[in-house]
Amino acid sequence: MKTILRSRLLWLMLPALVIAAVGPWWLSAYYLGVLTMAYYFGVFAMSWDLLFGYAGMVNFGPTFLIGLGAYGAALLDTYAGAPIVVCLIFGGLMSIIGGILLALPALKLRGAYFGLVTLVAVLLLRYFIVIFSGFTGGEIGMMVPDILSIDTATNYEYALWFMAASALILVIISRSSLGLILEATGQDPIAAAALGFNVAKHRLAAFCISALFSGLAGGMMVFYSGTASVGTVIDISIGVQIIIAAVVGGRRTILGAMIGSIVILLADELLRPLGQLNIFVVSGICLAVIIVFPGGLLGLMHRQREGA
Amino acid sequence: MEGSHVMAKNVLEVEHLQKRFGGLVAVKDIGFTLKAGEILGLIGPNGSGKSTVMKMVMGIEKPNAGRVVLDGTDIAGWPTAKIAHQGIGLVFQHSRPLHRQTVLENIKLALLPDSLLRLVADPSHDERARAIADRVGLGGVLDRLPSTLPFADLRRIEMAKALAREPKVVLVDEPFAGLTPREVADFSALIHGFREEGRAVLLVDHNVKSVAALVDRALAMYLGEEIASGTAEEVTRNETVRKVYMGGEIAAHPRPDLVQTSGSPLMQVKDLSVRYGKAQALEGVTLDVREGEFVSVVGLNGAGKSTLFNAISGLLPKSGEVVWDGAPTTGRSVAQIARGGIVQCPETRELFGYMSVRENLDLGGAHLEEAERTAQLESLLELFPRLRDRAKQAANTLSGGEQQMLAIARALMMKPRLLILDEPTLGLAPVILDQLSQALHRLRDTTGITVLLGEQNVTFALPHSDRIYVLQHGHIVWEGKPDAFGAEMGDQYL
Amino acid sequence: MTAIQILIDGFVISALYGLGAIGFTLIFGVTGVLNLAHGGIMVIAALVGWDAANRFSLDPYGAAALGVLAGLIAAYVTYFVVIRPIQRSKRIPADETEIFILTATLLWGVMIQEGMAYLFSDNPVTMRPLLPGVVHILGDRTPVNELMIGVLCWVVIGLLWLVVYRTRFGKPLLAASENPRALGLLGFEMSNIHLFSWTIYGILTGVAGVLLASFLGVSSASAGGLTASAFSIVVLGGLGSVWGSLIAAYVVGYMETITAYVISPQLRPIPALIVLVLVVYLRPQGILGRR
Amino acid sequence: MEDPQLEEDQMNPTKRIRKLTLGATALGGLALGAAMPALAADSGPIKIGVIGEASSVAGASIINAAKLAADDINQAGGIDGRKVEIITYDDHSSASDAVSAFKRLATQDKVAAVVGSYISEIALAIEPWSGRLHMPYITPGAASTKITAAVHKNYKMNKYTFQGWLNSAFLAQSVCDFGKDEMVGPYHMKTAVIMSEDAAWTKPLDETYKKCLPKVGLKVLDEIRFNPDTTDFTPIFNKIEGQHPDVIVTGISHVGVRPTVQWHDQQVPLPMFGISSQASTSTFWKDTNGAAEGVLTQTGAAPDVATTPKTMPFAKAYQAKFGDSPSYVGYAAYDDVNAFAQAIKRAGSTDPDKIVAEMEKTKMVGTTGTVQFYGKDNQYAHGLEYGKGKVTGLFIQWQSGKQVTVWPEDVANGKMKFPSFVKLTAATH
Repeated sequence: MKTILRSRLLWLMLPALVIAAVGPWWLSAYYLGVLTMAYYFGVFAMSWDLLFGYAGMVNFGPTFLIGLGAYGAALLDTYAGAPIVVCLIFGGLMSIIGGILLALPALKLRGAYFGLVTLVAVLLLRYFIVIFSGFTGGEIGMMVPDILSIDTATNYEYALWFMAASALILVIISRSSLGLILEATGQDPIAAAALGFNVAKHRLAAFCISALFSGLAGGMMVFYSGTASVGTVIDISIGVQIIIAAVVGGRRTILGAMIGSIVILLADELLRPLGQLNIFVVSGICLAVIIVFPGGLLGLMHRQREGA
Repeated sequence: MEGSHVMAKNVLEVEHLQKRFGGLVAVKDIGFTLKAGEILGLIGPNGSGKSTVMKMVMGIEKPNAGRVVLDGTDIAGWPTAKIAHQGIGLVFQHSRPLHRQTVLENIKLALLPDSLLRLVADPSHDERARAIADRVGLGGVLDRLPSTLPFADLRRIEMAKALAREPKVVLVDEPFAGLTPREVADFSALIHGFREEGRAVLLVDHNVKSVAALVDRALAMYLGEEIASGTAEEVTRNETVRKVYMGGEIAAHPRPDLVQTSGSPLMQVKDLSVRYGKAQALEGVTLDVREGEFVSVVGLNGAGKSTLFNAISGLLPKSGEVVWDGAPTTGRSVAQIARGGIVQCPETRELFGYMSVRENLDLGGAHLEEAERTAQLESLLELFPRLRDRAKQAANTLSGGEQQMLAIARALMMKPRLLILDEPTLGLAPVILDQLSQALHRLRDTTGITVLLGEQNVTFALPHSDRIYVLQHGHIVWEGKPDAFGAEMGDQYL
Repeated sequence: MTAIQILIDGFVISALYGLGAIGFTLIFGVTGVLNLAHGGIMVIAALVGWDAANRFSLDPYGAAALGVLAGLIAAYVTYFVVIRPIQRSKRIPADETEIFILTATLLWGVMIQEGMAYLFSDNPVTMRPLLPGVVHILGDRTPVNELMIGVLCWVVIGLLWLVVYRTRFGKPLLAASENPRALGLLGFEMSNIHLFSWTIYGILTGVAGVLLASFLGVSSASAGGLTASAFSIVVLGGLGSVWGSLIAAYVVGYMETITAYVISPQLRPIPALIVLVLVVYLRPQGILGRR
Repeated sequence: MEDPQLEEDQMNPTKRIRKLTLGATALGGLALGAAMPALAADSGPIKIGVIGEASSVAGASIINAAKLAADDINQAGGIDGRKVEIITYDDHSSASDAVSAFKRLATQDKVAAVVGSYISEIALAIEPWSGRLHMPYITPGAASTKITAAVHKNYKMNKYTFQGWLNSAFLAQSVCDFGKDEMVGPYHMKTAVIMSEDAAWTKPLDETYKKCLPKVGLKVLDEIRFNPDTTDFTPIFNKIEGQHPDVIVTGISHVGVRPTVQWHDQQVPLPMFGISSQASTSTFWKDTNGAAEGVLTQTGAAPDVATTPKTMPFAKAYQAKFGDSPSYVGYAAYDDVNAFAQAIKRAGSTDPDKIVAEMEKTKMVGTTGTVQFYGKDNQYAHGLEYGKGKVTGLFIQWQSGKQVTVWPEDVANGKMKFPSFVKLTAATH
């Protein structure tokens, strides 16, 4: 039953990836741009889902990890002029180090408390950036000298393949031995420990993986838009959007988080002609989805298949 | 196999184990040893501290003092995962398998090394997992999801997971809870198998009876202390154990004047069944209580008494029917049932610990008229004079006996037509039991109240009762007058 | 001079923080809900009160009353439209209700913020002072309105105390925060108790929103920040503990005020945030939390 | 044309869309906006994109004023007979929303030029995209000098960006000029404290303040920059009072209501003048419940002052259509749309490079003065020219619910008046 779902999803994903890969042939430059952002958000949401859906940790501050990666990359590029790849790796490392510093003491905290610490971490990072505005550009944000490409299609392909690779790796991890153990620790840490699994070690590993992908995606986004700013990679509202995307797409599925991000960002754009009210309407739809279909979009597909 | 018995030295030695939770001493100086190929039963009623001992051995709770020596290494206070590596496994009572993984994958999980780097499981795991599954009787359902399995199979998964780590010592929490007699036999055979493989087994259960056939030795606990140890038979015969479980001498004081065998009963329970997930907790229970009667439901811990009462109070979803005063209570809320006159004084007492005695009582009488409430309060303070002295004290600062009195008094403040008393004796010292007993007696004789009492302690229940039901494994197995109990049920009870 | 200013300013700010956080902690204690749309409800009360004052030329008190009413209605909508459907949903596993309520109230908060921005723009607005003018206290010039707000906060907190501890409606609330199961067995309908606590919550939060608008001003964009500050204070004080929240409000309020006056207004929130992190690490149950 | 599919697509674009929509259901709504056909370049209306902050009063007036400008142009016959069509998006005051709206305007709506945003951070985020997408862009309110510095430094890349409002340095200069005439002159004030929000546009503002205030006779005792999130200004006013200046010089735009109300409620005895953008909007009195009494701000134009013959008709029409009077950004946005329209007309095409070339030649009487842009060799390349006979702006003061123009004297229609708690005395030390 479940293996069918898996393979079906994969079969569905492959042609979707092909269709997406030839996007520049049939999509307007504008939609390529929107999807580029959506793909980066997809990576954010998948990283979040690995933590929440598998390790059972509610991270209210995904933008702490994203922001560290984004600013790490941006600062290195601006002040050391390092090549983009080096900056990205550095950003990913910053994100992991910051993630470890945050997570080590926080791992023993439960539920809302863990969530709160991650939330406060975002606030602190934000103030840190604002206070050192001479260095970081403050609220205004900083412009980076390098960008990935000015060509919309190239940027789009970068984002698409980065997301596809991240999705593949995260899905493999989530279904690997590690994912199995993470799920066990997330579901019942005591029972997992009684089976001999070091819960803290595995949770920390999950946190690092999540941090790595969040940080890389954050860095990529910086080099896509050419700017790193608090409003695009750190604000709590961005974190909220990520969480909502993951839950609406279907928690504990990794791919659901990706689908959720794409659907929500597209909906946001399609409804842009509503002007001011587009976010209101999109939020309302998401609220309805999670109340009526708590399994999310992917859960919905699952249900239909079960029904059939 | 006999040979290994002789040669075996102690695998596990537990000495002077102690655990405090705040001011409460949950475990006081407990010690025992386990040899390879030996089964020890650790028994005690709810709150006796047996589970705490098990958790300390597994490292889930950290002992305040004492040693847990496994093969010469003191592992007391180690983290759980490390203890598991050292060779102790725990079969949890409540199984929480991974819901999206198959049975086979769930077993494979337990075979995985505690390593971050192995993304792909060892291919040999598949074979081993299948072998283990066959052993515990899951061979036919390997590819099914846990949610599609019956309760017993879920427990088999737990068993398989513990086995997969090849533990030297296996701790099994309530091995037979929620199982049918056939399944009990299967599980007994499995546990026997552990012994034959040379593993040391610690069975943790409410009472000797359920594990008597299986254990080599048993250790009985009560209020955190050891009260008896020896063979199952010795423990069963032990005076203190009998006192704890039955309350000592069985004596009945039915009211001969109460002849209310005719007329419609105040409450009828018809074919009541309750399931916890997949576990059958209560099956086809039928009983009735007449106006003014004092009826007891006796049974050991885990027999289903609280489940029965909670179902009557509307706290649990059930099948079957409760007819109250001629009308079924189906569809009524917990509060409606309570206001309708069925008031439960639960086993856990459920006091408002940070509120004063008086506030607790006032909440009980909140639905009464002012004058009525004052009068009721006065009469209850007469009945339980200790509560008058403690009126301003916070409930959680009271002694156990006082808390029980407060719980009863609070329930009585509602002027119930039927008072359901669940295990009022739980964890109380003998002196307090007497006081409580007297209070109940006075209550019975002065108010003519209708009571449904649930008790493990038969001796406590018998003197008050007009009629007795015996509950075992979720079934009513006996019904009759208290004076017949000794003769017909006395020996089978423990 | 500065010391007195810090004393007065800190007192009023802390009282406002406290009032804003009490509702949040109360609703968590009694019904187990962390309402992340909390700030949004304060914003609704403030903006509706402000708008009503202009639209109907009301005096400050009438406008404040309308604002509180709007806060109450918003609280009811939050409960009936967002929270109750999730609590009663059979498709949401019981152990995941919490994350669903968190996500749903987050979304609801975003909707409130956007809806209010649409109706009233995101400009901050201030309610007319309840009492205009200034007084001089030991040489320090303080607006009467500020003192009045500090006093009003404590009057409301006092009223809450009276309702909870001195009336027969209040006791079940306290009891529910300790043991909702027992309350059902004693014949109290939990749905009534929930409704009652959401009523109190709506009034408290509405008053806090209106007073905040009168003192510092409120805009639709304040919603998220107000929620975060209430959440932080409540965790610092101990989830569910009303008195803990009040103490925490004063700790945070004075720490911020002292930082702003003595070090720099730029750094205002930092020390309090660091203390919050430390407390969560070292004493997760908060100042007065039980567990 | 070998590919029949391609041919069909070109002939029947809607059909192609439908087909794609059906074909790509797996990707959800992906296909919905796909491949909007490019409209033939030289027929139909000329589109101008507008990005505004609909939730803020200033940003909303960008959208309104741009629509009004298009109506006026169309009423006068459009651009060589072609109508001007305004396409608007709300950026929710977010740089990323603004950039994606900008991209949408450029690549999907195929506009000829974009007018957008009064926030410097947002204009700075859009600027590189205007270069990358070759899309002429003008900001009607963002004042940071970085915007024009980028044009000056990398003209080839950034030449598509224009600044349609005075930059911070000029704003500061006009504040200093005002201070000399109205504060140092009549009241013999000698000292000032600068109070600015921490944002992109206030950095050059404060720098110029610090240079030009001493020149006009106001010694700067301190410069206080505060976070735009600040809600409680008591400590800031307290600190300023502690330094005993004669006057506070402001640089605020994201905030406005809070400092004003708290200044009033706490009866801070110091007058404030400078830039207080929100005070230029007509709703400011209502937002502050009248606490604005006595507040001074520099602004572009006032509805009852005929800075140019165009000022009052525009303000009247705006008032009639939208119910309140335009903010300074509204005047600028109206002028900017007109400047683009004229440039397009002169260029005779919507080719971006031609538009830019014509924009550089702009000399147009607008609502705030004569609109001209500095050349590429000026450090403020493509910035709005400042000075007498060009654009200077004016000072207004709130008095009893009305904005009274108090400077420059040739257009002033009232005298400065302060609430009784403000002490207008020279320093005693």
